[in-house]
Amino acid sequence: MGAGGGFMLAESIKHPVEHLIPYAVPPEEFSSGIATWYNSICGMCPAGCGISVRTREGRAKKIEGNPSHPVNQGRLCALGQAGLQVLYNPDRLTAPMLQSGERGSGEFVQTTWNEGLSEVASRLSASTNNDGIYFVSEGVRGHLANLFELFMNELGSANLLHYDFAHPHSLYAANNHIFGERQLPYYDIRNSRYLLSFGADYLNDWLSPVHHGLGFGHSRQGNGDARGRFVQIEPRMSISGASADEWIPATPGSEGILALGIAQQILAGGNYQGTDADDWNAALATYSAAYVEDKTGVPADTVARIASEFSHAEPGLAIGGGAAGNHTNGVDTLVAVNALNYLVGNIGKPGGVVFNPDPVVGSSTAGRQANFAAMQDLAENARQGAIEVLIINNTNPLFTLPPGAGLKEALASIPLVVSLSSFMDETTAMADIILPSHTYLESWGDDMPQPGVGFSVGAVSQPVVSPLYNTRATGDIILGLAGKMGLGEAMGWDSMEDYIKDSWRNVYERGSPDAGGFDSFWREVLTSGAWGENTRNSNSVVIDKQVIDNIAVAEAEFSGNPDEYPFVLHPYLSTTLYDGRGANLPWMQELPDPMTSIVYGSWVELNPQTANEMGIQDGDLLRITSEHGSIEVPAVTFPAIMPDVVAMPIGQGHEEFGRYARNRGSNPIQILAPNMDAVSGSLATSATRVSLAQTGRRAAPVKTGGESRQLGRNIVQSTGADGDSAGHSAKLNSIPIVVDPA
Amino acid sequence: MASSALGLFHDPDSALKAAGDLMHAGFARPELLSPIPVHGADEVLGPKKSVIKRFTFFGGIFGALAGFSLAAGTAVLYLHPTGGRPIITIPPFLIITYEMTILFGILATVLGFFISARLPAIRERLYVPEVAVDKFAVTVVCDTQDNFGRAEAILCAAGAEEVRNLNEDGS
Amino acid sequence: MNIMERFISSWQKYRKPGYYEDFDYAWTMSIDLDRCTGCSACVTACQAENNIPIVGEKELAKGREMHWIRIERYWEGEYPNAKLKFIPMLCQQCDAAPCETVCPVSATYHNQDGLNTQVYNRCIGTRSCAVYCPYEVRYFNYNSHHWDSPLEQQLNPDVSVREKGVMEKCTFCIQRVRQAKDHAKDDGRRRVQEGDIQPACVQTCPSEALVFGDRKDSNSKVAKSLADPRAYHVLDELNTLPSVVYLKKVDSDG
Amino acid sequence: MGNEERQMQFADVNDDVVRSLTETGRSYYIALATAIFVMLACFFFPWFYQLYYGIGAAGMNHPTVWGTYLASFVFWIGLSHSGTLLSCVLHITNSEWRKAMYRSAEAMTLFSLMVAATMVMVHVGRPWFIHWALPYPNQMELWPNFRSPLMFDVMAITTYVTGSLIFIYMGSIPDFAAVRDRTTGWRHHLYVLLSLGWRGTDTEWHRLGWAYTFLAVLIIPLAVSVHSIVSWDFAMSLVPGLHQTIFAPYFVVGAIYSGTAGIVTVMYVLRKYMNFEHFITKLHFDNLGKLLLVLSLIWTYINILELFTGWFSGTSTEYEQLKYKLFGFYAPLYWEMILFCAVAPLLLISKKFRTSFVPMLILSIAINIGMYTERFLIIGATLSRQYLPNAWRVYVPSLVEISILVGSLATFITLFLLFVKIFPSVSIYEVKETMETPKSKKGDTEWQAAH
Repeated sequence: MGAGGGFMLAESIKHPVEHLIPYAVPPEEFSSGIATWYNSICGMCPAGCGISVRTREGRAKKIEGNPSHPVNQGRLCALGQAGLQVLYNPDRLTAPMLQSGERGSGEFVQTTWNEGLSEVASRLSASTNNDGIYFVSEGVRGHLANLFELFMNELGSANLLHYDFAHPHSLYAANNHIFGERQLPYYDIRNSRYLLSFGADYLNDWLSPVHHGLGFGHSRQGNGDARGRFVQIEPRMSISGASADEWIPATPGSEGILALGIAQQILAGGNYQGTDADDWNAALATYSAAYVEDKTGVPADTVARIASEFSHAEPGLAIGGGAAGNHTNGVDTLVAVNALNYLVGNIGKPGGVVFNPDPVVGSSTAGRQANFAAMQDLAENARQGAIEVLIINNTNPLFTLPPGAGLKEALASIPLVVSLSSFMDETTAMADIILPSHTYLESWGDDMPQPGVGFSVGAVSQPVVSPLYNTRATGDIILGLAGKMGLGEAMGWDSMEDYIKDSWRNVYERGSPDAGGFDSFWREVLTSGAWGENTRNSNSVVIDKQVIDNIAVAEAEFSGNPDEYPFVLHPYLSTTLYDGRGANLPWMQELPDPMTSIVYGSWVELNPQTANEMGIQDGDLLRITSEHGSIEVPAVTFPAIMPDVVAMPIGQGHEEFGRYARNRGSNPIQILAPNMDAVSGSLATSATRVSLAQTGRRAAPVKTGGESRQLGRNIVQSTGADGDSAGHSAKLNSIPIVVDPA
Repeated sequence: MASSALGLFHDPDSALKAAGDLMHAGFARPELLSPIPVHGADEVLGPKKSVIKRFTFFGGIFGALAGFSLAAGTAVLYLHPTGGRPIITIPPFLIITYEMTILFGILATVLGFFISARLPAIRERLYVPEVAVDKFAVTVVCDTQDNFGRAEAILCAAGAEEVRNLNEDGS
Repeated sequence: MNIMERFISSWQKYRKPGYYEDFDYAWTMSIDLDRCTGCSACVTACQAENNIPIVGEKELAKGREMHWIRIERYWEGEYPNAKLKFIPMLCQQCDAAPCETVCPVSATYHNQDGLNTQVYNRCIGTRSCAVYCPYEVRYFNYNSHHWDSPLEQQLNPDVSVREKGVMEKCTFCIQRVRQAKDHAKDDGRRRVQEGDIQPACVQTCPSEALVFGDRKDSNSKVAKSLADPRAYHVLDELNTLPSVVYLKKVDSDG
Repeated sequence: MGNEERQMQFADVNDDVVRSLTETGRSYYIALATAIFVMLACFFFPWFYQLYYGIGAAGMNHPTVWGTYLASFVFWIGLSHSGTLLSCVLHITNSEWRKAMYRSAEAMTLFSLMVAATMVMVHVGRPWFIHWALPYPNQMELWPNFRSPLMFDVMAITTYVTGSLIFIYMGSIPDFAAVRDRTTGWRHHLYVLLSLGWRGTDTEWHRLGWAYTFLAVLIIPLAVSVHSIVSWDFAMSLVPGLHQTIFAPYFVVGAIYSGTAGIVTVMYVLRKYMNFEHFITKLHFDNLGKLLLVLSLIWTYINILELFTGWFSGTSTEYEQLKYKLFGFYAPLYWEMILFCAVAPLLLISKKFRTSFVPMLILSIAINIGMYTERFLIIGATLSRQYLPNAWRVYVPSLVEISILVGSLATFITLFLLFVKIFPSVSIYEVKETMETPKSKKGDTEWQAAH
């Protein structure tokens, strides 16, 4: 007991407080104990939400949505909140480094910026063929994109690529094809009364989830007595599917056929009165309800009912994306979905599809977006020795490209690989020179969100804390290289801050000059965190007869023989880790997946019936094999997935990327077939068939949730349109449910 | 100082007889020392009134008051509203009252025992170790040598195995 | 006599069931299940605001999650009619809180705002409050948690970091409540107004499912939510008088 | 009470008891050293680790925040119940057979209470602040919350420890006096202090008799209240499976049940290893066996009631709780408990079984294993199945917990081993009372005839 007492004494004595204030001489912009808020832009996904960062004593404490930003209106998703852990991540790269061992050995020596930049500059200058210089960046917008253009122009290379795994290439292509719009339109979920979503997980990862969440909430319960209805069509229930009023499983890849079937029913029901009705009728003749039922597995009367409800809802809105757009017929599918919008006449109307104006800030990067075909070309060029220098900015193609692209092997043929990443990710580990960039919370930048909200919006991102390490903002690194190479003429800015500020003079000059001049305008933009202009895109839509005549959705093609590989693999972007970039954030690793409550791992979802037939229990370690490889993942039964589909979240399975991400779970991209959408050249991520086999081992994923049934306890209560709560004046569905006998 | 006569007996009945005889002979109340409680001592040496029950009773009453005051008083000293209950919550406080009643009842009983049995003994008292084993002793205070002789005679007559002359300090 | 009267008046005061005086405010959160999408933004917002530790995979496998607000999910039906319903679960700040009565050291009690507070410094870790809580929203520090440097630079200085052996739970962001009350006082206002306070979870909720306010203010959104025919309390039958009101999900298909 | 060859004499009692105190064999030292080693290695070492690491060293998790520590606490409190309580009941009902065994039974009470108190220290998250649960004036001007069932516990157990200690001490004063005269050295000084100058006068015996009876009368309701209050720690919660009116009597019966079984075990060991064959006989085992049988039947009855009311309620919470207990993860433990505590004790119907020492020992140990399981299930199987199914989670004790459980047993044994060398473990004077009182050598006493 004596020892115990002594121990307790030691326990109860607190360590002295070492630092009350982290700096002896505090910078002038903060006073101790008072929070300072900085408005900036979220850099966690391409949605471009505005953020307000709360700082205390020079440290970032909390990220909240910027209420003045029209995209997120003060709200923010989980990943955006976790941006703080990007900034304060213990695994950040802290200084420029040079490869000291074999490439990929992970041996680096620290160097100075001067040396690092000089080395890269000299190698760039020494390149024999200008087109041998490749720059692959994450998808950036605004003036950073301009700077990249400028830099590559000066170098005389056309090989500037923006590569994001989740970039909706097929959606761009489809919109371009049917509407002739190079920008994505604004989908006005807020004012729609009937949302028909073909595979688009609009509340989770599709385009601008926070904005969609706002629209969803408003459409549900913010519209007086009218309650919007949401229908989700997808082979595996996503978060959006769980939130929808109706979830309709359709055979993977058949979403477009279903869309055309609905379109056909709208026409057949006489609900489309346009002058081109006859063209449509002719084009869609084959998509009878029976044909659609056969191809999609959705009952004919459901197709008819949806068509009726959708065409009577004013306004109804159809969106498509996600897995539906990631088949070999992705563009056709999304064209078909857009046709539905056209047929119910919601184009350009509130609650419908609203076209966006061209970006005011920065330039369009539409032509620079690297799809799978482009990345394959890059690998091919590398193999042929056509690439002398590859600069990679904060994107991780080695993780997000299927091995079939051959990029990893191809890197061996590139003499110099430079990475500008903030983290040691898989791609950066293969670099020869690492020039680590600031995180977005330490950098200057600007952005015009895409898709926008129907009018011009821009925002400036500013550093909210002083840089933690010996890193530099991406723009400053590029300017530094330009300086070393003597490109000062064209790129004469001292810093990214100068460049941004300088460029925003053009924005200032668009409006009527106000009394305070540019400085007051600039301060205003920085303070509010957002800039807007009532520029709208009023293009009218006339769909070419040729487009209508050719409207058709081919059946999706899959890699693998159905007998040998009976399941379609449905990879989806993880709610918590997005495309894997969240995997090094402990908050995100610990955030339970909303559908399964799993943390810290990956899993494969399969229908309980299927699992039963195959004798698979929850937690059994399965071997998933495709024609292109195999991975081992624990099984999780999932009540809302088609029996012949297995789903897996993307995001885990990192080999590098810091302590929280490394060697955790599996990456389904590793077994994807290199199938492409025929039109857009984007990777058809959902076009791989797989087989499942028991390994005989168990590896139950860590879950935070227990029993997932209510057992009649009425914890989540609901009220229905009929039944016991009929007397309530609850905001019920305003859509008359009429089953059209046609 | 007064000396005492102590007779050692083999059995309780003889000892009791000796004690009774001594009383009859006009001696001060003899004391009976025994290894076990002797039944019938009251009848011979006169009934004893125990004050312990009063200690127990008043100890209990005090404990009850103290218990309720402790619970209610401390609740009022620092107000901590909990669970929507009133500050002075009767049923739980009654449990505290109950426990404190018993606690103080027990402590008062012990106190009563010590006081009424004149324990613990501060001075050495008349004692022979045999009474803790199997002997029964009767002691009586004798003022004079003469009285001692009388007492010795009575003790022997009752069947004492041995009679000793002891001083109060044990010698 | 005077003493007697004083005694009787205090006796009556302290014998008053409920609370001995009215609350200044009655903070209430309403959660519209028809809006909630299960996106979990509230969970991370809370983690960032309230210095909720990073527990680690090993501890999570033992079932020691710490998120003060969690998304519970319940499946209904089977394929193809399966439905998944989400319900955010956080401390209900019950007015008749079972957890408060059981704490032997008064480490949890009701404050003048009607909030169920947890005094970390006073907690001795009997964990009985967690047993008595029917909503399972009290979280125990099974060990002292560690932030890999420099993650600790993010910690909110307005909220303490809890050591091992201490119970913790949702506070309705009491630090924000305090700050709002101080600001109201500084500005010469008598009361905090609607919209002055938003707990981190409410602030970030993308679908505006979470609404926070004072139900004593009859014009507040939460007061209106309470009057909504869809309003209900989870485990109402236990009569814990929660301050979190849920609005029923509308199940338009029956 | 006699051995067959020779009639026991008063002096033999003194001799035997003094020998049990002073003559110590090697086996005793080996046993003591082993017990102390196990106590240090299995109790204190893991406990210190737990103090360093936090309660996370145990296997408890989010809904199941209570675990084996609290189960052990209830178990030890329960084990304490037969000693003093049974002794008191038998004292005021004048049961002769109590006298040879009550001292060690009371010691069992005292030591199991001590071990129970250490289990509280092990259980709480910050034991270095445990004194905050005691009502004492302090600078913070903060007092404990007397509305809490846990505070009832603090008060009840404090009273109970005090009462039991006083009760065992009061009963031992004459025996301290007896051994005082026969010992030397430090022991003598100790017993001089402890015996308070007891002489065995008629007044002293009279006062002791009264005081002892009052104490017995006070301690019976106290003991009942203690285990009722322990049950309220659970029953005052809203947890389905715990929030039950039957809990207080259930716990009291269970406590007496396991305590009585504990006495049987201790009796066996004392009889066998302390050479108390003269004092602890078949009669004791027979009587304790009958008591055990009755208790096991009441216990079984309450268990059936619990199942029946749970099933009859038909609510999901109760029903799932029941299903989980009977067929869930812990079902093997449940059926083990039924086998040990409800089925096996039916053997006690046979007198032959009751008077056989080794079978009684085995049964008594089995009953206590079953009763420990009961306490574990009350906590583990209910807390892991509460109102919100999404928060359900299974709890499995960690190695640290199991080690501390074993170590607490060793602590108990250590205390008991020290006790038998310091306290006369059989009541000398009360055993003598049960023996034939020496008769007058003269035959019928003339004196009595004269009066």
